[in-house]
Amino acid sequence: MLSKTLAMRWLVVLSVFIGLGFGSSTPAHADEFSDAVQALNADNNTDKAAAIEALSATGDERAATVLSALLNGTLFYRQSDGLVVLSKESGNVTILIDPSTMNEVADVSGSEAKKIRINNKLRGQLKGVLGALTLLSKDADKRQNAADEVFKANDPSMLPVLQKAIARESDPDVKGRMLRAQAAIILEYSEDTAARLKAAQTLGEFTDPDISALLGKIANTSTDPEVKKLAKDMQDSVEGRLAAWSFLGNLFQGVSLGSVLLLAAVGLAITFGVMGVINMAHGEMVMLGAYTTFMVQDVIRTHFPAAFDWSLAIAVPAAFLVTGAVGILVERGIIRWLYGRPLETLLATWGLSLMLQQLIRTLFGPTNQEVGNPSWMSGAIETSTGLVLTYNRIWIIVFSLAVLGMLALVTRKTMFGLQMRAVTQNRAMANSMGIRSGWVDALTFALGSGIAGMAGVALSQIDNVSPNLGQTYIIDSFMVVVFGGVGNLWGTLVGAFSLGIVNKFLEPYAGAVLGKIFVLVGIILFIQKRPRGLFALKGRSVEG
Amino acid sequence: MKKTMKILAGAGAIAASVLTATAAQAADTIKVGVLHSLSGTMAISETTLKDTVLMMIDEQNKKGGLLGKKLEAVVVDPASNWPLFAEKTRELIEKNNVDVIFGCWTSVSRKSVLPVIEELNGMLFYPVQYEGEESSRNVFYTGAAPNQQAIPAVDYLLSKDGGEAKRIVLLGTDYVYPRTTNKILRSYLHSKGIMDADIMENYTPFGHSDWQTIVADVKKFASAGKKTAVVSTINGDANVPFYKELGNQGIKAEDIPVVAFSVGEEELAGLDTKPLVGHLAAWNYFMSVDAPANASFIKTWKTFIKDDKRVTNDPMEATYIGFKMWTQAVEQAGSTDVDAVRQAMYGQTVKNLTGGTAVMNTNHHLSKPVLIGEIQDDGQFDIVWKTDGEVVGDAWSDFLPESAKLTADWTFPWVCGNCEKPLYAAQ
Amino acid sequence: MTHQPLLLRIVKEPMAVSLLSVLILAAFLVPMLNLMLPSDSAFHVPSYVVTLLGKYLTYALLALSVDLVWGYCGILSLGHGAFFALGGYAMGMYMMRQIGDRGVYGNAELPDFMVFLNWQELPWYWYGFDSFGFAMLMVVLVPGLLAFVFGWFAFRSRVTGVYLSIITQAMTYALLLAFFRNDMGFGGNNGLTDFKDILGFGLQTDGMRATLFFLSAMAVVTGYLVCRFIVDSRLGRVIVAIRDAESRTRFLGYRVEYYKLFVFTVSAVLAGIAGALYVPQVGIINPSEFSPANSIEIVIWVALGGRGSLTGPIIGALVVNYAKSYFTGALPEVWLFMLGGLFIFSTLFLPKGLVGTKAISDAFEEQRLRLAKFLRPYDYAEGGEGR
Amino acid sequence: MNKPHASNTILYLDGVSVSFDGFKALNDLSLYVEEGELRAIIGPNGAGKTTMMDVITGKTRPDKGDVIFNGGVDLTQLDEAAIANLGIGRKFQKPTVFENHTVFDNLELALKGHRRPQSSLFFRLSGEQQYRINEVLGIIALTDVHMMQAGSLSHGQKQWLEIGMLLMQDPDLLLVDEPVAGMTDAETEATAVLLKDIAKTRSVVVVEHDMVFVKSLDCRVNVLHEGSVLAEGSLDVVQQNEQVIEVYLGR
Repeated sequence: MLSKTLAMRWLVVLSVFIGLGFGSSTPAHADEFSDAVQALNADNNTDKAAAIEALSATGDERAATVLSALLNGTLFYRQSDGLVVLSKESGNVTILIDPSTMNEVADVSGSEAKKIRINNKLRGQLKGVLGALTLLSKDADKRQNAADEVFKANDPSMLPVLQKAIARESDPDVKGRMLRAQAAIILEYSEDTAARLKAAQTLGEFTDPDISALLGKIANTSTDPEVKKLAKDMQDSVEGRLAAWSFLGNLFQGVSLGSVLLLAAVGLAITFGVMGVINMAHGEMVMLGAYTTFMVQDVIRTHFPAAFDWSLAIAVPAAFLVTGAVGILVERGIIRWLYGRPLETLLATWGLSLMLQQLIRTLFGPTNQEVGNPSWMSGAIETSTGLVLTYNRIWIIVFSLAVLGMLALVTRKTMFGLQMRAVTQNRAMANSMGIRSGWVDALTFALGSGIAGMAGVALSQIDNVSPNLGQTYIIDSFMVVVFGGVGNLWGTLVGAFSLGIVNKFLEPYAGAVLGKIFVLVGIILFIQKRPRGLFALKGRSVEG
Repeated sequence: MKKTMKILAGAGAIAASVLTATAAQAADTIKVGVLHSLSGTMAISETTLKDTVLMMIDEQNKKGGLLGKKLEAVVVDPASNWPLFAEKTRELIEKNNVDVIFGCWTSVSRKSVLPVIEELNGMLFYPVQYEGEESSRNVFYTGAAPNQQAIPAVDYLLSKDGGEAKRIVLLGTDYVYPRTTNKILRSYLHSKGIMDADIMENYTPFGHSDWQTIVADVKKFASAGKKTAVVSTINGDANVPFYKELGNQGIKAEDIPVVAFSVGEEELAGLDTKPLVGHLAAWNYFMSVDAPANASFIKTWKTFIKDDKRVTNDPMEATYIGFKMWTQAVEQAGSTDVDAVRQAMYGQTVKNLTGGTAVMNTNHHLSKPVLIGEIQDDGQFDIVWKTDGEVVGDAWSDFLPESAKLTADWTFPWVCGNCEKPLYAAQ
Repeated sequence: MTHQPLLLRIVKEPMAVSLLSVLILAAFLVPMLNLMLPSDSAFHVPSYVVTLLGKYLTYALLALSVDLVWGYCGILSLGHGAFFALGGYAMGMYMMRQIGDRGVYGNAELPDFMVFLNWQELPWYWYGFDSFGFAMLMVVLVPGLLAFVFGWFAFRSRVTGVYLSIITQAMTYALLLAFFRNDMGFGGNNGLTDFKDILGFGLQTDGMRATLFFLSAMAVVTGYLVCRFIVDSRLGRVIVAIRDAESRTRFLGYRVEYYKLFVFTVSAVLAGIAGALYVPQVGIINPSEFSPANSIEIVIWVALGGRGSLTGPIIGALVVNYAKSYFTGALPEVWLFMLGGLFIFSTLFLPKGLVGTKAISDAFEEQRLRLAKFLRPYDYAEGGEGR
Repeated sequence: MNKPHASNTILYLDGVSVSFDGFKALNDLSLYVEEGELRAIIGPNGAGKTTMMDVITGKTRPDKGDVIFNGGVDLTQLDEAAIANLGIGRKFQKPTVFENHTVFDNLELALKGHRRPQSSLFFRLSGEQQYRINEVLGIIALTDVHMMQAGSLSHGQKQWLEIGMLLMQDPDLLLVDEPVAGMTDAETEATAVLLKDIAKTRSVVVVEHDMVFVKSLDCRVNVLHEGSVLAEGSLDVVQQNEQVIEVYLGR
């Protein structure tokens, strides 16, 4: 069985050479090609696997198109006669194309065509085959991808075509990846000790967890003592460098968690920290922000699908306005009757949070709503070192700092900020100076709520958007605000990031649950040391 | 003194209202209790099942009801609060006099209901896949037992089609269902020649959101040169960040397939599934199954819920089967009396929505087919594997030494949910 | 005037008299109506109502314990659910041991959840729970000790106000996470359940239910008397002084931390007892009892009933929980609107809680004066004010 | 001013400094009060008067310096309760009484001894103690309102109640912060008489703004400025002091 597959692979390689050597395919290939394509519509996976091999063996350059369509789920067959077709989305219309002629098949409607199903095994096979087929592609990106796929497949039959590709490669980056793939194959499958040692050396240069694993495997299983030893040494050196990267990764995760905590807490730092309202409905404001995002995306999806990438840019101010308006209503309707009775606000806002949850549940249903990531927030900066910086996390870190910065500007540099501080410090004095403290209260509460809503936009990108969203964050938010010191924005910032980072560095050692327990116990002990939080104001006693 | 008396009287009046409310109302309808959380953390999953029951009742009433009477739903909200489940069960049976209850999702809610339903001799239909290790005289389990979900899924992973996995990672949320399931699976894997060195087991808390470390560990575990697969019993909300992390770290389904037992159409509805294509789930039902019964069920559901985007899932089918069986058993027994209906339940058959027939066994578990699906980019599953026939649900796993010796059979001569020998020796 | 016997002082308060007499009456009457009357009698109290009321009463005791620290000493604990749950777990552990070999696996040594998780032997902290006496000791000792240690650190460091509230919340949250872990050996998320009996008496018998109800009612009465004794003593006046002007109290030479520690510990013990009575009546104890939301809810019962009075929290707990039971059954889809609305309404319009509401308190005040004149006419002839 | 030996004083502050976030509230403050002395402290706002009180009563720990009571007890090592029980009573600037307690109960709580929770749980007032409370009620002229809630007293009555509570404590040293703020002239006069009377049996330190009142006390005066003592002597003497006139009286 193995030899048969190998033989097939050789055929592929051979045919690629032929293809390259003789330019474009000849008509003689056409029938063979369309037969092979037609065979893909087999009843079972074993036959499909054979058909894939056969199709790639034709060496036809259209094979890559068909096979990648199969991989991406855009290869269909016509129900009436089983004709295999490619499908292309063009606006809202699906166009079906005959792969042999690349002409549109006019008489097929979308619903009549059925997708050709594949499973994981076929997917793996397809990727390997496509890797070999595209190693010599004109597109450098494709070649790079192919080199990575070949490295992952680590299949000795690909060595010749790989070597050929290396010889032709001009792009140093792509070449490096090809060399890596080559070294991996040699190290694992070659019989030549010298070549293997050299390969191990080459691999030792990379800082990549996959390579570390490969070296580790060789170090454990190789019968050649020299290779074994070098592989072990090289693995140690790779691991050493990886440790530094993993530290960076941990740090990033910690900062990222910190930014989430900061976002969740910063609105509370206003409503609770500045105004003294024990705002249990804060989490629901975050939730309202997330649902606003959902609504915005829903409208955009149905009416302006092209503008989807802008959805968050619209959702941020929209969420601010919606939750800010809710904030004003809540302040004018409930909170304003409760100043001077801070503990009572706990009761009223708890009731409010129950009602808001139920309201959302009644309006939108209890299930998760789908909020999509715009393209600029999908994916990640992936380095081969195993350090992955996802774009959504990076943007959330940036966003959280921007929100805090903006808030600091508003409170420090604007007239409203001045009035806000005046009212919270001495209401009677502020009143006598002509500040309408009622409106300042309402706007302050609206500001805190609006910021919570903006946080909701960001959190909708990483969490489930459901009526329970707010409950997930409320406790952590209070922890952060209190840990940092009530009424101190700087404290909230430092508190959020230090809790995030400590949590992430504890986790690998203690596990997720114990890590969190340690953080909580840490907060309890820390408060013993500094009973007024991280950044408490010191001063003489006024009433003693 | 007069006012004191008034207050005493007031207190008495409240007590009296509690009392009178319990007085039985005239039984001109057949009452069906619906015990699913409509608020709190579990509302996200359970509300759908409440609506399913209401839909089934609606359908039944359109057909003229049952035994010439209309069905009446009594919906209560146990609010994801486990002791409240027990209280509400008692309320449904003692105060509302319901004839049957459809309800519960989590194991802990069922465990909470169990003593009450047994004491009052009620009847509960439990529609969710669970860890097994239970057979109550008063509960019918219409979801999958481990041998109807977990074991076939592992069989698939070990098969040629599934990629012939040689190393298995068992990831789960730290509660009883994953713990038990994994215990069973470990023992099963041993029997298949996969030893402890090739099994990794890891537990995380509910709602765990940072999977970097664990996914990296899986990756490392997988790079030992043997084909590796992940069996996930990760619960609900934690799945989204888990799959995202898998994608981020470049683990594709064809490298390390993940088969999940708690991820269905409803869970995927709030998620962009493009990065998840190819990962697997094992259930007794998928919405994508092409069968006339399924098509009509989906249509009825969408009309009932007035939302064209709503999906159907496995626990809904389990509710459907349970409800159908109950109505058939009531008709056969000619009464809603719990004991009579229970006897009529055994051997009751209902056509599955996916084809084939579900049969209620005397251990109160169903025989059902098992399907394995791959996640598609549209949030649906593509069925890649299916058992030949129906699998009989086991109350007690054959792969746990303590429970292998136990038998559940509620008919003569056993009449027992956890016995080593029959209660009545068969002469 | 402060030296009158406790009972005499209580007798002068119609609100307390009414409440206590209703409780004591119910303690005897409800079990009797449940046990002695045939179930078709109009006055028969169904078992369902007995356990339900019993559950409310344990909540009332819990609310009383929170009121003692919050209403009288100004310590807003957002973690009292933890003491309640610990008491409950101690009771649950005893009942788990009582199951013996009647579990589904018939293992006399280990509880079921340990059997199927392959535990080989009983962890050391389960030792002793076979004994009822030991378990009862733990019911008061574990919450008491936790409160003592926690309070010792927190009060000595002078953590006050919202900082204290948040660290009590952190405490219960940490315990929640810890008890969720299956490795802890407390049954993880499923907690402890499937209880059979206490001291050999079946839990599911009407007799046991009636007994538990009786005990719960009497526990509330006793809890009231204990709290009343404390708040009427000089110590009670000191803790109110601490609530109103903490540093003034310090400068008078009182060690505020000792006083706080005392009430906090007493309160935790009361909460633990409430938990121990709660678990056999609801049949399950699991980590969700530790959830911070539960503790917040207790505070809300107290606020709604009226803090700083001992009748208020009892009434608050009964009213809120009755409303919850009623609404979740009668209006399952919208009951959160009702409950949330009730909280907002009562904060806005009943700032002193139900018992502080003018209409109600006026009625009682009138009674009080009439009663006082009846008892001690000479005091009032002089125009003096009774305490 | 010459520095006496600590053992000869009731209160001995030497070189005491306190700073809050860089602001020097007390700057090398030295102050000595002899046993049985009545002493007035004056000074502009922010001179450090209240901080000085905080340091003496254990509320604030000094960064450096000695604070010694009764010739040998180092107050910097003790907390408020211990210091109060040593025999130092403090009256706050803003009258601080237990508003929800009756006047009687306020005095009873201040009664000397019985500070431990155990004993207070089972405490019963003896006849002697009852007599003492009635006596103090008479001194502070609140006998008629002894069953009223302290919160409903007038401002002046609250000031007197607080002084009464200090008397109940039976301290050796009384620290009195602005006792006549918000009082009528008649009340102020009566207060001066009361304080002078108290000073016959114990040491009293009075912080005050009201010059008429300070004059009526007829005692040694310290002028505090920017956290240290600017001048000491009789009121007449310090009023002549150039520096004092410049920083305080002159403006």
